[in-house]
Amino acid sequence: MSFVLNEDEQMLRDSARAFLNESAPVTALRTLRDEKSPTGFSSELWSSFAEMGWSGVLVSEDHGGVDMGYAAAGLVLEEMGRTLASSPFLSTSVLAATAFNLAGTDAQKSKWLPKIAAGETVIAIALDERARHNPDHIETRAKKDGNGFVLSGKKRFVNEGAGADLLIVVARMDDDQLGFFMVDPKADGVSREDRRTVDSHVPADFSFDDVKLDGDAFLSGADDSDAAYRRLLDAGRACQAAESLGVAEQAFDDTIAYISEREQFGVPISSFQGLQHRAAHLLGELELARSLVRRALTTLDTQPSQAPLWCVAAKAKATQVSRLAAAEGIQMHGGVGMTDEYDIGLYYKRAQAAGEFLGDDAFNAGEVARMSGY
Amino acid sequence: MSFVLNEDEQMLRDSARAFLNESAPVTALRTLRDEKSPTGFSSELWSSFAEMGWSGVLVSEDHGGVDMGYAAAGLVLEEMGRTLASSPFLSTSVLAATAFNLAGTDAQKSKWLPKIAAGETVIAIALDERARHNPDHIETRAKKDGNGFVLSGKKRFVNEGAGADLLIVVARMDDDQLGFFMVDPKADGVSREDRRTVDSHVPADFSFDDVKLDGDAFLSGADDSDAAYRRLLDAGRACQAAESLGVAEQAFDDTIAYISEREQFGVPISSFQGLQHRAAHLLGELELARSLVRRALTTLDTQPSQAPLWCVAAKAKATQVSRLAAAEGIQMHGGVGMTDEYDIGLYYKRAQAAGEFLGDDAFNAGEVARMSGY
Amino acid sequence: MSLDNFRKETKDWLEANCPQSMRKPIQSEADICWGGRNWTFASEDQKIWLERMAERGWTVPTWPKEYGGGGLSKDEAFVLKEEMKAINARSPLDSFGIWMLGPALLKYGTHEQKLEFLPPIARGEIRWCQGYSEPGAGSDLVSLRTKGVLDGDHYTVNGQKVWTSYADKSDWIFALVRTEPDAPKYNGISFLLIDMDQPGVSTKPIKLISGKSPFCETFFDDAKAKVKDRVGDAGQGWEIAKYLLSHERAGIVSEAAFGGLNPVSAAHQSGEVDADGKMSDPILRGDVARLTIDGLAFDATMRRVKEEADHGEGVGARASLLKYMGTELNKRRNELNMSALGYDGLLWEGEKESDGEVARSWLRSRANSIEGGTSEINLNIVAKRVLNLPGA
Amino acid sequence: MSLDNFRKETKDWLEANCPQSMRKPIQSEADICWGGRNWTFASEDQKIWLERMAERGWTVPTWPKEYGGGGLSKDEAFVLKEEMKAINARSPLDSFGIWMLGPALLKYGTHEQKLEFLPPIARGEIRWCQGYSEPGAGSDLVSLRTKGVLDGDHYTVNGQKVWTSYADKSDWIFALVRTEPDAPKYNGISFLLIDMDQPGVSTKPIKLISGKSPFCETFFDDAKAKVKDRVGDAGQGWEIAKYLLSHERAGIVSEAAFGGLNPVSAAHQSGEVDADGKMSDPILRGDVARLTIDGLAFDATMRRVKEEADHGEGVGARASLLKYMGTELNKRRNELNMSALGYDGLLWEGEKESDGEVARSWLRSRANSIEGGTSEINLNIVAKRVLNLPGA
Repeated sequence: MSFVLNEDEQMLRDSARAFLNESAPVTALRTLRDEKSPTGFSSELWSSFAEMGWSGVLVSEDHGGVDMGYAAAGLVLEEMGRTLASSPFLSTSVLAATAFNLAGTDAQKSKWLPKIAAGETVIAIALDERARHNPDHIETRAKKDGNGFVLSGKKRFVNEGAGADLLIVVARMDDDQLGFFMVDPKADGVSREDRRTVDSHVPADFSFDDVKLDGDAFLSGADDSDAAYRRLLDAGRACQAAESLGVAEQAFDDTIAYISEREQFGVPISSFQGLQHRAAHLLGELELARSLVRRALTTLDTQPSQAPLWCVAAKAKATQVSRLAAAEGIQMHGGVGMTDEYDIGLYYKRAQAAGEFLGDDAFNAGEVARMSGY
Repeated sequence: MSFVLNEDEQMLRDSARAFLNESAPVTALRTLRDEKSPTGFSSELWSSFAEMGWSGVLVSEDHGGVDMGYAAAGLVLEEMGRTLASSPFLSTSVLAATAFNLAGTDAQKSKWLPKIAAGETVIAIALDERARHNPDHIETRAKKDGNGFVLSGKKRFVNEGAGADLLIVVARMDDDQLGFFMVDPKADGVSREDRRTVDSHVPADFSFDDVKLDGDAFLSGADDSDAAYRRLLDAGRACQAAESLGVAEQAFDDTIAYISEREQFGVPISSFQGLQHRAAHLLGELELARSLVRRALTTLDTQPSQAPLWCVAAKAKATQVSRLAAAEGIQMHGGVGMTDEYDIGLYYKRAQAAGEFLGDDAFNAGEVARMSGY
Repeated sequence: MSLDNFRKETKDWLEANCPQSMRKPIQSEADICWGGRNWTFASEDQKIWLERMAERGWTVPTWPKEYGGGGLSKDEAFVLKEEMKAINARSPLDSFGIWMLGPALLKYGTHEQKLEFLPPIARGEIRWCQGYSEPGAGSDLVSLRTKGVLDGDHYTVNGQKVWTSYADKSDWIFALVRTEPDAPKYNGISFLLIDMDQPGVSTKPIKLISGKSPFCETFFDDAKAKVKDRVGDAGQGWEIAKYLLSHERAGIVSEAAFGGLNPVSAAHQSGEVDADGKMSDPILRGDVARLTIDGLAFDATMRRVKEEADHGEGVGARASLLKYMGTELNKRRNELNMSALGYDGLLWEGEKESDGEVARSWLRSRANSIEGGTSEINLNIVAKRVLNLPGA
Repeated sequence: MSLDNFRKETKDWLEANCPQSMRKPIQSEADICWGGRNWTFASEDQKIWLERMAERGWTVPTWPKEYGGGGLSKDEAFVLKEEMKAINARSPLDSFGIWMLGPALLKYGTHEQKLEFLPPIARGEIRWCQGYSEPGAGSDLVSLRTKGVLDGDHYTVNGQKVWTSYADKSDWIFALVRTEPDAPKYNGISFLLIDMDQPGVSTKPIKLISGKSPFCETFFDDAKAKVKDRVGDAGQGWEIAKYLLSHERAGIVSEAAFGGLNPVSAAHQSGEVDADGKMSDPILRGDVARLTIDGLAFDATMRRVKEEADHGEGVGARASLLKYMGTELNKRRNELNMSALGYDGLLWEGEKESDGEVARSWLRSRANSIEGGTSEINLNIVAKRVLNLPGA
């Protein structure tokens, strides 16, 4: 485990930054928004993720991936956060790939992981059922029915839900264990309601009304499917934190650039000590978030048993810092920070939405206390 | 109820300020400390409180008091906070007087309230049994025994415990209701351990080992003695908050005076915007605390049924603001703020100790949530 | 007339004259009556209610009767407010003319100006907007560049204003214009009233992060302002603007601190409470408890300051402190609302009309600490004028 | 010798040479060995341990052997540290000579100065203190007034220093002295080594709010300092001081962030936990959880910065940021310790020797953000040198 990027990682980060600045700058999000994109992301961009080799970042080489691990996935997400790139990368290449890696049978892996690596599918993970993330509160049921299952329940704000080809639904089984189930969003009994959110993404609510599933819809390769579910959440938290970190970093950079330019009372406003101290403090907060995110990601790769605490801590910190950086950014921009013309408001919106997914700072601080035994 | 002081109140505040500046300035506390005063307060000063007419602030005129109410008591305490005056005023004139007023029989009132008003006695209230204030956790028992009671249990950090002539002990009775019991600290079975604290006060721990009490040791005049206990806590919180407010105000004033004088880089450090913004923010926090304290005190006087929420809110805010004001005060003083020569450190210490009594900001915030139904 | 009599008469009159549909809380922006030349009433009742109230001068109860007001005393106006509140009566007319230009004219205007401009404000016939800020001159009004050149009986005005509220829907604008180029910075600005119905004035809405466009850019291109429509002396504009800004600050604060969703209701809405109503997330609950305390404290402080003002202590620069504390509090409240709603708070567009309302309010709240003097400017003012700390 | 061999030999040597009583964690101030002319060893073992370590140069393992050091590589020194930690071996010698003067001499001293001064530091024979701050010149070292006048082979020094740690117990002082009165402010200061065993030097302890007196005022009254004992050139003192301050900052931070009581242990001590170990006060628990997160984050950041430094990225002005974040964190930790202890935390004097220790640590922590550059100064440095924002 290392805090310092190795050569491969540096190359990845540099190419991600260059590519996203070119192909998915903030104006791309504005276009998706203004054209009311039905999915909230661009299929074209998603295809190019595969060309860049990123879609298979967690897919083994046997299955056509590059198998670079979570630290690498986090680097891509951090750069996505910087340009507010909207893409099913987190849901498909991180969460779905993790689900298959942890719980898929060999046959399931062979079928789906190559598709993920090739960017040929968009997969959404249906987790939460309440307004706030609550991993214990799963009431969706997959009842055994002959060789298959019958699925019933509701899922809320499923990311990329509007554009998904496949859902992986977390459901409680007859023995009360949690399991992953593949569901065709167009199957009988599945209904979808799209949710256009403040950050111009389009998650969806799903209802499952006695949906019939084949036996091999169940990802049955995990010894302990509850544990696989927890691992999935941890990985998701660290990776979502990486995106939030990127949001925070760019919000901060934009703000420093703005206050360095903007003059008031005849001097750049960045020369006022009041703003300087707040900017310096923010930089400190960013450094803390950066260290935790990196630590969580590398621990997932190298000592997964030690990862949970780092993942919840990173998620809490990245949520708090990204919201703070964007809020301070608006304030330091002054009036223009409130206009749609400037990007800082878009960062504020994304920080809020990204922060909510898999638990905000309050939720994850509670997890830190619980895991630490107090 | 009024936020603006009436004429009597203004006179009281002005005379308290003048008297305490003269008779109990911060140097008086230093003397008590350096001479290791066994009680932590000066008996002489306590006598003069009676001469000033303050000891009977909550005692009816029938019993020799001036009956000015909690708002008036709070004004005295606020000024005490400003000079860090150490006196049994809160324990005797506020808490003990309140206990007698709420729960004393006519005979008990006639015997004790005049003594309180005359400053002839020091009474300590023995409440807490745990390290943090916890009003529900009372395990001290007063078992009925013939016409009297047998008292057993332990009390911790009883304010003015080292110098008290009489204890009023909160104990659980046979019906599990809480009651107030008068106990002679020198009685058989009572043992005392003095606790010299960071703020140079001397509270004491008490053990009661089958202490025999007469029947009239019980303050039996309350219809609902649990309710009387709650009322006592509320009154104590508002009044302790008033002292904390005074601590905050003087810590702030000292700090503003210091930074206005102290030069660095050729200008007064108060001209730096970084400090200016923090000072202005602190002033805002002080204003908030001031309003809550006044509101809690006047509500106790005029609409006691509405007081509990205001009392816990005031206690929480005054605790938080007094600690913040003193901590910021030390920082703005720089190196000299760390020396015993300057007073700001003494304010920091008192803010901590006063904040702990009857619950700190975290405890009282919890009470606010509970009372507000969430 | 005794106050009790006044209360009784007011109650009776309101009962007889306030249409039933005007006795319901404002549901949305559309229910607010702003008036003006191009105003379209949302309903016949809205029109009737405005006319009846304006006839008694009760759209501006404390203004003198000769200027279209009600001539009420402060106490009487308070009774009117209480009685309107008792039946949930809506405000018959909201306008920047009432809140801002009116007080300025009453203090600085000539009798003729008052007679000309105040009654149409009171009747909702002319809608006003405010032209202070300029691109590059937000908190720093002194550096403003819009120029007015004296030319006989009028000024020829050129320049650009920004953050003019509802300028695209307004009839006239009161604007700060540099008319004395040679005077020291603070003394070169005049306060001009400009009719916007002329070729030299144009507006362009600014789209905000909340998705709304309540503000405009306003352009003056050889616009004409009559000299007789200058309020106060040439060069007195800065003084008048400061007077008005303190009015604006008070307005923003009272809007900020009261009303609107709170995090406890939000938690109930989103179902994030236990069976006994306790907020499910204990750490969020702690944050909300601290907000409640500061909310109670701010409420009590506003009442205290009002009482002190009634006792003649004056608010003065403390208005800046209240504005700062109140707007920071409101931002915190909105943030905690969003957290208590969780995913539900993120909703932006959907089938229900109310979808996105909470998020819009949350985004809107960020402007509180920018408009009417930023938090930073207000902290500067408090440091200098309340604490008497030296200039940097 | 390979690192593995070195580890094995070190382990064996420590096993054979470290007295058993020196293998227990430091219990109190009295267990620290500072050395110096007047040092009284707390125990025979303390003396033996120092002598044995000094003989190998392992009191200063990375210093060159000719100056009394161990001549170890960075990696070897790290192994030594790990092996000492493995048996809980105490540091044989702590001193400002090791932490501060040594690094300065190694970088700026002449060969003769190194030969003269470094070995006695390594052997604990001479105890040094630091003379930077003056009354009226804390963060603003440039305005310092202690004067040194050149007089043949020595300077005559007059003035007063403050915050000299343990000056009353030290033998020599390294001090910043204005020797070039005509040079620009930053260029007029020299770095002088002064023997305190002379009539012209006197000290007076400063009593702190923690009740302790680790600092003194130090007075120079025609004190003599030899010219050959000036480190660097005349006027180079500011540069050397800055170099040392960054060493000091790193030291304060590592002390601040690690070790010591934490609020969870404090809650267990005071019994403020439920049966399952959960902190009883849910709101305090939330505050502690946020502290834990920032503690983990700070720990990770220190490791990251260290790794980056090993990769040649350098720490530079980021040391100021770490110092600021670390010391603020330590203050928060101490505050929460006090809250978790409740009344128990207030104890100041009592029968047990440890009474008052937590409160003293809490009070001591307030100095973290003042000494070695205040938080405000560090934020200024970060703003200017990391973020490149312009001077105010």
